Amino acid sequence: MAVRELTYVKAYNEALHQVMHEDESVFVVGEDVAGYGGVFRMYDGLLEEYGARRMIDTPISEMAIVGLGVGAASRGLRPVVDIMFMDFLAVCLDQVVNQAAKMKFMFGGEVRVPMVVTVASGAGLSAGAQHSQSLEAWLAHTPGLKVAMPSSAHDAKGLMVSAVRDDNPVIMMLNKKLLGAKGDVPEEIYAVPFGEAATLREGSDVTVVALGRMAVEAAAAADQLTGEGISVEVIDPRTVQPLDTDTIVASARRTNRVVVVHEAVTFGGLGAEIAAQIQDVAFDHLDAPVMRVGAPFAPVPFSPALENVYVPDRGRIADACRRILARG
Amino acid sequence: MAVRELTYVKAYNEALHQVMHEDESVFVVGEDVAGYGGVFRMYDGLLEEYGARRMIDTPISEMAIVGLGVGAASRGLRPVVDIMFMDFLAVCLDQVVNQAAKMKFMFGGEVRVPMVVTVASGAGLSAGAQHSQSLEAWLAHTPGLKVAMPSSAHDAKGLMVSAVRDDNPVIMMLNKKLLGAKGDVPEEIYAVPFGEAATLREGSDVTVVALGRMAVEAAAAADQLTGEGISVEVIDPRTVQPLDTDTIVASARRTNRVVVVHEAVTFGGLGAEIAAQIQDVAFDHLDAPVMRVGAPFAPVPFSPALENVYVPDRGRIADACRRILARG
Amino acid sequence: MAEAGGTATVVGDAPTVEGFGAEELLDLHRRMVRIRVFETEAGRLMEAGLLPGFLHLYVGQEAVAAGAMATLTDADQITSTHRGHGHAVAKGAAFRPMFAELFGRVDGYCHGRGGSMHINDLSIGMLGANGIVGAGLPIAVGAAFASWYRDDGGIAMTFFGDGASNIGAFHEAANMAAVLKLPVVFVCENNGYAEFTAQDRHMLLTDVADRAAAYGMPSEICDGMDAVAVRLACQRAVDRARAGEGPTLVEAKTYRYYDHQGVKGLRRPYRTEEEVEAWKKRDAIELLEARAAADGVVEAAAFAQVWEETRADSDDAIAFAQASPLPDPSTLTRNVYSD
Amino acid sequence: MAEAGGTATVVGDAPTVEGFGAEELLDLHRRMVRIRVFETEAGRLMEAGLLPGFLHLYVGQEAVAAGAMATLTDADQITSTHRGHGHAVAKGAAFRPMFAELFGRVDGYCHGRGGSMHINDLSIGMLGANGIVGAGLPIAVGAAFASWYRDDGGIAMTFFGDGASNIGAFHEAANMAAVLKLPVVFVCENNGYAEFTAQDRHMLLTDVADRAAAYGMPSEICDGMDAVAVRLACQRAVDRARAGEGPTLVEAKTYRYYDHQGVKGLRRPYRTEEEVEAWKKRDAIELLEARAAADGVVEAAAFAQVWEETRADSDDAIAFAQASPLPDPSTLTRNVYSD
Ligand SMILES: Cc1ncc(C[n+]2csc(CCOP(=O)(O)OP(=O)(O)O)c2C)c(N)n1
Ligand SMILES: Cc1ncc(C[n+]2csc(CCOP(=O)(O)OP(=O)(O)O)c2C)c(N)n1
Ligand SMILES: [Mg+2]
Ligand SMILES: [Mg+2]
Repeated sequence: MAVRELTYVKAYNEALHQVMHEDESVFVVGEDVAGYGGVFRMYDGLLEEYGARRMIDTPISEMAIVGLGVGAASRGLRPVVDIMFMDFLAVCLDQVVNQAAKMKFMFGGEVRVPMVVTVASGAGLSAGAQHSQSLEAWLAHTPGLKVAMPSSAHDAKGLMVSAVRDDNPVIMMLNKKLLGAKGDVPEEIYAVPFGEAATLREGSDVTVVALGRMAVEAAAAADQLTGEGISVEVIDPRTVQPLDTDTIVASARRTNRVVVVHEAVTFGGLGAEIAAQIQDVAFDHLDAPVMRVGAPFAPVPFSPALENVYVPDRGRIADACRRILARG
Repeated sequence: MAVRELTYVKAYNEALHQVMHEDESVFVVGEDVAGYGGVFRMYDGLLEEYGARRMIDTPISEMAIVGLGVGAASRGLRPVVDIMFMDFLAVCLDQVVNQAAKMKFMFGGEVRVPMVVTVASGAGLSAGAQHSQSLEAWLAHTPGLKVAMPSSAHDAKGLMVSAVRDDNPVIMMLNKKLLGAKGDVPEEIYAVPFGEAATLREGSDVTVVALGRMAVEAAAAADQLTGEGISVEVIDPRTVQPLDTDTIVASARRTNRVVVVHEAVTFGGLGAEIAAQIQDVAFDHLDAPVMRVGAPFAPVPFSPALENVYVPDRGRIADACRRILARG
Repeated sequence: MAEAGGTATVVGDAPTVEGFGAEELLDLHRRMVRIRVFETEAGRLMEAGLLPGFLHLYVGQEAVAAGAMATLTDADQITSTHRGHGHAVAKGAAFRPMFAELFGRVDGYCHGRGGSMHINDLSIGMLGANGIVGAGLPIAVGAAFASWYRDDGGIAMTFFGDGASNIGAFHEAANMAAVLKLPVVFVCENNGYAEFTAQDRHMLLTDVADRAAAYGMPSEICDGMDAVAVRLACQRAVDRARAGEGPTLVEAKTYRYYDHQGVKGLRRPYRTEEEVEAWKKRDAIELLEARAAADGVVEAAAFAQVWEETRADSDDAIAFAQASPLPDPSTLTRNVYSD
Repeated sequence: MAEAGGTATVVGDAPTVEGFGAEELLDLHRRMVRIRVFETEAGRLMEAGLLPGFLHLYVGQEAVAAGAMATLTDADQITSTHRGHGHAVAKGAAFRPMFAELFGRVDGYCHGRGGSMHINDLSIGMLGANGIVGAGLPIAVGAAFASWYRDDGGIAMTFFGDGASNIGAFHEAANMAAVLKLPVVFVCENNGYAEFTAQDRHMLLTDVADRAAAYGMPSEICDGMDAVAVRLACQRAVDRARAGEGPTLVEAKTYRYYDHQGVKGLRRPYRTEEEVEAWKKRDAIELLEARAAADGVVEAAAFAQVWEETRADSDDAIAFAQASPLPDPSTLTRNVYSD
């Protein structure tokens, strides 16, 4: 299989080119996705290739955009709904959590809602408090939704292919700071299955479970710590709903020490869910409490001077590993 | 101080009568809150006593209702915004989480947003998937918000008094199934401070931390278990943001076993946050993993036959206590 | 029909049954009677404490669902509201699974998972009632989009109340449908109240239809107590949609006889007995029966038979529903996801 | 002014400066020039890579903010948008804390916490820019409610774009203000585009003002390149608000010279150079200077002095901002809550 380097955003874009070619029921709807190709260039070339029937520009009406997706999906189409910044989910959450997520269950099972909602998440670009959030904790807490958080170009493509083929509403979180990150991507279409974590580094001293872009930082921290003789296993769940608890727990049982990392604020973040599950099933294997590394309890600050310390990075992750190992 | 029995909803209503008398800047806005007194009778008598200037009926426009509260609060008034069912926060969440919650921080500190958003939460009334949710996990994960979950008539009044006097946006979660529950309530105005848990039962074998209505179930389970010679300590955090970790941890250090209970689905619920904190700071004191009791990962079902097993109750809580004690 | 913006009022001077044969009249009549009987029985069962949960009854508004649904096929899609039984019944939903759902039984349309506010039947294009005011509108726009995308000739129709016309989702859905020129009909059932708030206290306009102009959308007002008038107005809108001319807003002036929720008025009076009685004098079913009899198009016996058959159907369905088993708790977490 | 529903178009045939004295003209001129200089400099700094984050520049639309703000006092409240610098400057915000905020420094209006999209100054009634399209509208309705509640004679004015008129929050806020008859003025800055989507692709109406009728709200259209016309139209709306006659929608037809974000057009062209040039021929500042000179109300020297003073102020502020310290990380979690 031919593999070459692509950026994360181009890999996502290639997934769309290929699934739209493969399945005529796939279409894209959102603000400036067609004529402009998306504000992050996620949809470049799709209008030219698939035309205005399958690439729909809309007014600024997120509730109606997602609702259009819900209605079209319930009729058997496969909408890819673009909501630009994840923070904007707050203006259309009803259609996501009360309609799309619950429809199948509360209708009695007949309906399917194969919709993908793509959002750009994450901090680090001085975009401010309303354009930088990581809200996966809200969505993973909502039965009926699936949530993907690719950390590489390879997964951006593979998870998107799975998301579009999935018969459930899927939130596809693309990390803004990773859009230009390059990685090896196979040319042909392939799917990265949901609920299967990736082990980015194998190690024996401590396990770091890191979400989205934090997986990249964790891998860097692991490489750095190798030099200090610390062997770190890095696990990227890739999807947080479903969550691959088995892989995480198996690793915890081997290393006996776990650090969980995400961009979202620590309090109430998914790090808590992962920590709670680990201590529950691997209680007797833990030599130290599961440690959480996340953002402090504050909105995302604008000034780089503050944002740089707000968002966790390889340095803070490495420190956490050293601290958890320092503990008896 | 004269104390008498009042229902939970009347206690909340009395708090409003008294704070509106005490502070002329307090007003109530929402759908059918004035002329009808609220669909749950929360606002009975307030129109008669305080008039149409301070009791505002609105169109069905939740985004504008909360926005009106945000704007009025930023100008120094103290709005009490009624959003009826907690599930409806999904149609107005932007004004709650992106505006009210973040305004002070992102504006640089000058502004204050002393707004209360009252919602009826919880399952058990066959109200269906869109009228029964407990979404405290979303809100407690949002820096800038405070979240109160009264479990008794006494706290419904005392926490509401604190909520209205607080200079921050507060989400006041009234449990639908507790509205008619009676309890002793002092006549005069009093405040139950935020961030101070209540110990409903003292015990030495196991600690049960239970949110909202689950605290009532936990107390009942504790009384039942006393008969079996099991001594259960029951802690009701009363507010989940801020969360009284000290009281919870102190109890965990004494009993060495903790069960956390809430109505919300277990995955991603605040039980995870509480469990994560306990294992972090009381690791060496735990004889067993922190156990979580919550709803299964599904929307709230309509049929009582399903809803009764969906929502945790005293029976499931008692079982959890027995199981955690059975463990070595 | 009015041009984009303008609205043609036909309330009061409703067309007679001229041009409508016995078959069409009996069709409208049957749809209305089925709603009336179903809702009256549901109300009775609730008063008797036999039904769990909330119940928003449609009694009084039958002409709207009947007239509107008479213009659709099973391939056409509708989205409904919290007050959705009438729409489901008029679209062709069966009594047995409807009553079974109200009782929370396995044979219900949602197998007991949804309840009154989530009744749906994909086989007849009923995309569901909805517990969130206004939420059905964008979904209908999506269903219309699917027909446009597939060019399958189908259309979507969405029902909403006067109160719902104040929520953001209505605004966004109407504008989206207009801009994309989708085959959807917005039917506003203006019964004068949003819960317990009279229309003049939740909007300054008399006619919700006037809001269509904000989207460059044509609109029409019809007598919501006259099934024939509703059918004629909706037919014009449906024809436009099928012809690819885009969405239309049809406002039907109607009234609910029962309380917002349940049957009897609770607590504070928010409307007068006189007002209720005045509307009942123009009862849609009586109006149709009287007119048809006067014009001699349909014999009284035919109408009587409809009532009889419907009551029998309802009695059978209630018995069926009460005999239907409760859902098995071990199946609780089924159908959260499709696999 | 037009009755509820109707709209009075005055675009093109703008009133001359008659009736406006030198003081008023220079006031409008100064507000516009301050915006033009601030935004041009901000754009230059961004191009030079000196500013973090996004930058939505107001250049081209100066007449709207200047004309509108000239009708308000510091006690009146405004809410703004992602394109908010112009509103802040015209309302009286100082250059030093504005530039300092763009640089993310402690002396910024948000002490470096907010950035371009959250600049605010409560002391002059600037309730903040906003990163969420449409979110400022309900907040302004709340600010107007506070003035109504206290009967303090104040009003609120909220700015939004053509694109924002399609979002639910606009609909809900407008209807709420109309029903509660609150003292608020809705100023739509119609620059013909929502990001890269032309108006005719996001709505079917030519005039956003026509949407006011849906709320029983009067509206007026004015030439958004003519500060005098904007001031006159806004004054009529402000007078209505202060007189307790409720909200008004004022639509100003205008244009942004720079790209949606930043200065230079990115990637795909979505509008023609000809279109941009055509609008620049009607530049608001040149228009005012030429007219005033022609009518002999203000001497060229006076205008020149405004430019000079403003440039000096800007140079000083940029130096101040760059010298301002970065926020101390140890203060990161301050002001999340009020105590
Ligand atoms: C978003 C939302 N807000 C409020 C409610 C509560 N509610 C249910 S029905 C209703 C009134 C609806 O009025 P209208 O649209 O006129 O329909 P009608 O009840 O008159 O048929 C309200 C406020 C809700 N279900 N959803
Ligand atoms: C709810 C929401 N949706 C989308 C965006 C992204 N966005 C920022 S500005 C903008 C266009 C706004 O157009 P308009 O209201 O006409 O204002 P203009 O930019 O022309 O001044 C969009 C879509 C946003 N910030 N918030
Ligand atoms: Mg109504
Ligand atoms: Mg614009």
